[in-house]
Amino acid sequence: MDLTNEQLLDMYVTMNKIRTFENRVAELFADGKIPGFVHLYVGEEAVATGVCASLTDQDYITSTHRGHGHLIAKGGDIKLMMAELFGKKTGYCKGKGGSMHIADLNLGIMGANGIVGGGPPLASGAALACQYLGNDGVAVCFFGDGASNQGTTHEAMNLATCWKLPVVFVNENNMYGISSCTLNSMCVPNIADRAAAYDMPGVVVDGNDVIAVCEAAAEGISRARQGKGPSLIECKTYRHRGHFEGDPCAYREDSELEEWKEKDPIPRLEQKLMEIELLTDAKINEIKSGLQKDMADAEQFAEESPFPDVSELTEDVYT
Amino acid sequence: MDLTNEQLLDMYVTMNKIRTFENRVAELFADGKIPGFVHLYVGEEAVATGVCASLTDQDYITSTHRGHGHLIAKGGDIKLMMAELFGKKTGYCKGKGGSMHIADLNLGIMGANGIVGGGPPLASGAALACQYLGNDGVAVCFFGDGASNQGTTHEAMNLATCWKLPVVFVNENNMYGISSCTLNSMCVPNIADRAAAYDMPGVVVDGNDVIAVCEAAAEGISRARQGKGPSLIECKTYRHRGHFEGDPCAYREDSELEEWKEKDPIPRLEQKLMEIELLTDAKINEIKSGLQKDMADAEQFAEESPFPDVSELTEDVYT
Amino acid sequence: MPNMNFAQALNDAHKVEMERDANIYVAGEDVGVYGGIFGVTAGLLDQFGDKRVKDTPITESAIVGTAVGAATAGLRPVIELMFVDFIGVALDQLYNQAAKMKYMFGGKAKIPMVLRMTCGAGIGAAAQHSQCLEAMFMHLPGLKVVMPSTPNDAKGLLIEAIRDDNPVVFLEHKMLYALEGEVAEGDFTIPFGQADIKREGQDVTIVATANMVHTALSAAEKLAADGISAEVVDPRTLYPLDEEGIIQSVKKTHRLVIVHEEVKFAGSGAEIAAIVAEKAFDYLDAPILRVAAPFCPVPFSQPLEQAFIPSEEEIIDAVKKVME
Amino acid sequence: MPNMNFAQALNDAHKVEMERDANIYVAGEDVGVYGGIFGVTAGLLDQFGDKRVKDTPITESAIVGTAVGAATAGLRPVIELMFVDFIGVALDQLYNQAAKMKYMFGGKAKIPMVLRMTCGAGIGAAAQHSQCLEAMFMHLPGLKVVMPSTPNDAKGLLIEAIRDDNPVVFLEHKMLYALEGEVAEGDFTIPFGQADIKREGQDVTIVATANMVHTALSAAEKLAADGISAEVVDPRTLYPLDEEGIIQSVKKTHRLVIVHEEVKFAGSGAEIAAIVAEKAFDYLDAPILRVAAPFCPVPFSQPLEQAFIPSEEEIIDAVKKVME
Ligand SMILES: Cc1ncc(C[n+]2csc(CCOP(=O)(O)OP(=O)(O)O)c2C)c(N)n1
Ligand SMILES: Cc1ncc(C[n+]2csc(CCOP(=O)(O)OP(=O)(O)O)c2C)c(N)n1
Ligand SMILES: [Mg+2]
Ligand SMILES: [Mg+2]
Repeated sequence: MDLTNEQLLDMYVTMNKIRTFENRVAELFADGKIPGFVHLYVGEEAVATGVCASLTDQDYITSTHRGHGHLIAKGGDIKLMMAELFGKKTGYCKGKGGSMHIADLNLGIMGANGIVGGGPPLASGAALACQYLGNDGVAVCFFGDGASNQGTTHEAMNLATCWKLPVVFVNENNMYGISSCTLNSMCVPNIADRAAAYDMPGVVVDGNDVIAVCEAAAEGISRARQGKGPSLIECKTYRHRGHFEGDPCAYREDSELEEWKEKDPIPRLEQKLMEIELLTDAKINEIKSGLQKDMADAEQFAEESPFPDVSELTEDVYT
Repeated sequence: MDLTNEQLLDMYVTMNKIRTFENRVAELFADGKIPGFVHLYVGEEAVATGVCASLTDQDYITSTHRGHGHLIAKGGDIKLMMAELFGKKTGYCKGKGGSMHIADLNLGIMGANGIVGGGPPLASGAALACQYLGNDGVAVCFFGDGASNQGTTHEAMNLATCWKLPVVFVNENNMYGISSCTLNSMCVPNIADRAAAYDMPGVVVDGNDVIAVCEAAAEGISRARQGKGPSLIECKTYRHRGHFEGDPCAYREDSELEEWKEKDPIPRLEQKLMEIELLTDAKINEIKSGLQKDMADAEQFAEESPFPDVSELTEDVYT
Repeated sequence: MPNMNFAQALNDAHKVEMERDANIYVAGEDVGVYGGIFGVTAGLLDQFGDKRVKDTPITESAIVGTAVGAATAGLRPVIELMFVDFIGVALDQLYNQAAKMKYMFGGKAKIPMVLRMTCGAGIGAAAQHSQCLEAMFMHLPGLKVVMPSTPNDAKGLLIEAIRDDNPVVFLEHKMLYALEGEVAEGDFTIPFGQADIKREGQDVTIVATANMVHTALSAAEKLAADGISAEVVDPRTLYPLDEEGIIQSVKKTHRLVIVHEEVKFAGSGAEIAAIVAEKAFDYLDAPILRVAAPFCPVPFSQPLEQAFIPSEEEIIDAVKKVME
Repeated sequence: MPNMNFAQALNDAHKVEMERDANIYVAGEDVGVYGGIFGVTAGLLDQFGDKRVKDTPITESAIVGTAVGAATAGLRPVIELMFVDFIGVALDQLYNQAAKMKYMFGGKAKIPMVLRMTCGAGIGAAAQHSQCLEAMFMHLPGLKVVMPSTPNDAKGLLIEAIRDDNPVVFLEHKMLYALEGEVAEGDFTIPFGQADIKREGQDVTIVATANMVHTALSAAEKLAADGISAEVVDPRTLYPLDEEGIIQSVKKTHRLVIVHEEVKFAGSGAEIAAIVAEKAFDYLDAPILRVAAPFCPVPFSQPLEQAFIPSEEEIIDAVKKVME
């Protein structure tokens, strides 16, 4: 797969955008500006970025509790996201959803999801709609290593193969489901090995190498678009932060985290792009300060927006 | 595996006992003596018989909606079964359960089950109790091809491998879940192929060859007893009758049924035992007329037993 | 108006709607070749083909969840889940996803889907195939809950359900499938939230649902012979519930007996009683009584099952008690 | 009596019981190394080892179903399912298996298991992590349903639950975990089905559960200042429900306000209202009012979430209304 310079730069920007957003959210959470449960994507940016690079607004994704990265990579507006995290009326969900329920159906984002394993059946459903309507769309289901043990995931994959649905299941194997290490929660070394149970292709990629992710995803997505059915891509990655903000992480070794920080997807792409002179120090600074500015704007927008009015409490339950 | 003459004869008798019971139940259902849903095991007798040959009363089984064969093979009393099917007070469940809910915990029979996929988690639980109590027991989970697509089955298998539980998952692949053919409900040729998704052994056996079933099951059971964890055995078989009594079977070809009747497990064993002169025509007659007599006794017992009293309606909900 | 049974009326509703709107698909276990375990989807596969009439593997979470996803992405699924008892393996996709998505997304989703399920005792199907669980669905904001009692209501309410842009739980009592009645031809709807007075009366209001409407009607006949005039009100939809209709009837009769086949404790009748005890308290001349199933699973044995199901006699007794 | 918070009291109950009975095991997601998301199982892994304290994969049907099987085969599982909202992926194993097995088997099974779940709004956890669903469990014969409001009740009721030979659903409101109070030392139990009068009063009965007990108590304080004497009754267990205790209180005060955080429609309060409207109708001097959450999912945004949760003012208003 030959990625253009523009594509490579786009991915670099997207990964940084996610990182910048997440780091700022961590601070805002610590400052008490953002309530509830917040699950950050720091360290896993290459997955959403590499996958969404091959998707259009016609395509669907289902996300998870750890959804900010997916949303940003699929084109989500960080202003509306930040306002939602603050619980403001101007947020993506008018403040009703919060971090775990942000959606943008115009962009095909079928929502973050607070239920582990909630997304796979929804993704198969979106794929069914694409197939039924014959509109060339595909659906991508992001799900965690923990979610792969849920019955719903099994059911959705089986149904997707039976109906040859245009869906790609993208597993984000960050080795943990809260404190539960994959070594204790499953006996197979690779989640991709489970694809064989449905007779769909299953591949393992380095989830911290955005180019590798992008190539594997492009193949799965084009396969789906051509009507050849679903596939499973397992991206091996790691989360740098706790499961949610506030997690003391007593269940894992610092050294493990350090090892994975060495494999941080952002410096890796950065180095590669500097080698081929797509990036320079100046360009990097420009990108990063641009993102900082966007982030500050988003934060200001969120900060200055009003909370929803109590009269809105029971609106939006039914059409 | 060397089966003794006694074991071979026992299996022959058990299969005939199941067949006789089921055929009589079909008649009684047609006569309106037995109400509700009745799912018969005719044609599949070799599976329950071959598996249960290696189990003791300390071992557990979980059964399905198609449970009569499992119950008889595990030592269930046909008098109490028949009385239950009639809804009589003397039945296994005092008439409260009926065909889909017969249990005998003294024999380790954890119940037929009206929920497809309801059994696998229960079997893992029974196996956990055996492991925890260190009592050398194992659990066997019978489940259908249809049930293998349920999320609960996936979850139970995964948990069983994680905890190395002494459980054997015995799939009865009779090619249909009501009208739904495995060709449409899954894309893998063998359900046993799914064992790899949990890193447990998975084998396919001819489910109409009781000796083959017995050998495969003995291996899985002994593996479980030795603390080596779960395994999956897929038994390819076929049901001669409809999904439930009253099913017109419009979804399958008569010729398919005829082909499978050629592979009927009972004549197959009968012939083998006649060849090695374990069975003679006289012996066969003796066995069959004995079973007919037992069946008549069971029926008479059921017929003559009283219905439960209405005062018992709300008893047995809580201890 | 042609005569047809409840199952045929439902079948007809499917056809009317599927002919009208190409984005409606039907899915579920055995809905295609088999035509549905109770025959409701018979003939649909032949008429509409397997793109629109989809047999599924046994995998209820995926069936429901796929419908939710498909509905969100532009289709209008009509799902048969067979027995309502099976909702336990698929509830999350219904109540945490379908019911809440619109709200969680700040109003931006539309999830037009119907989940049809059969409920109720009476055929010896025992504890896992005979439940009534309408109270559970009523309590879940985001869902609408429909429970018809006649062939005509079944058809008009199902068409309304299919056209509704919200997830609708459609409960069909299995003892009603063979019930015959006149059914309006072609395209017609019955609006949600309008109770139907199945029998007018002056002395006591009997609110009854599904199969119990008929038991209540025959009890009312017998009561009439004793000089008691009972009004039988069928809510038809439990959410939205026609509070006003029920309250109006109670304001007229001053007495209320509620009948349902669900277990009494925390059942749908509790909500109706609570509403009346709040909003029509001053009009009540007697305690509110509920006639409903006792607190146990549904037994298999026929004499027990018959004792489990609320009877005409129990209704008559309750009415006589509130008339004292 | 030592002072401890609600979470510590629950932790203590686990320890007391696990020391007493070697057949008790604890399982759930993150109950081991993590000590439970809300800290309830902290230290158990160290004390009892991984045979008895089992971290599980994310696989709720298997967690619950395994417990049912293990309980039937002689163990006494105490399961933490984290958020009650997750019951949708595991309900079948609870309601069709655990709750019904004894009955379906003609009384021959014993399923001693406890299913602990956290419920309730207040921490911005939004629609899928903040529900109260007690009415759903109350309606399912075979289950017992416990909902404590104080650290001492939590401990005594959890020990009772663990010793009970039936499946028990144990609901812990997440806003209570940090609540401090005196807790009896060592081994003690609180019997199920005994409501506790948390405050005596003469003019009106307020039945409240879980966190709402405390809101009701502070409302009662304010009402006292206005000369209204409110009795606050905490049922503590919703099944078995202390009907007699509630009725006695209503017979004394002649007025009833029911408070719960669940959605009002078809919530637990409906059953309490219906019971009183039947059995204490003649003692009632005013309509029965319910103060409960409105009919919507739990919103994320803090002002909305606070508006969702029933407040002291709403209780005061309701009481004043029934006092008119
Ligand atoms: C059905 C359900 N069970 C449990 C939880 C609690 N929970 C939230 S996130 C999480 C871990 C998920 O692990 P994984 O799928 O690997 O995703 P990750 O957090 O690693 O991105 C758990 C157990 C939940 N939200 N839903
Ligand atoms: C959860 C659930 N879904 C659907 C059903 C209805 N049902 C009963 S048996 C059956 C087919 C089961 O197929 P399989 O597992 O292959 O077993 P078989 O009947 O072939 O023995 C179905 C769909 C059910 N009882 N439970
Ligand atoms: Mg993970
Ligand atoms: Mg089958």
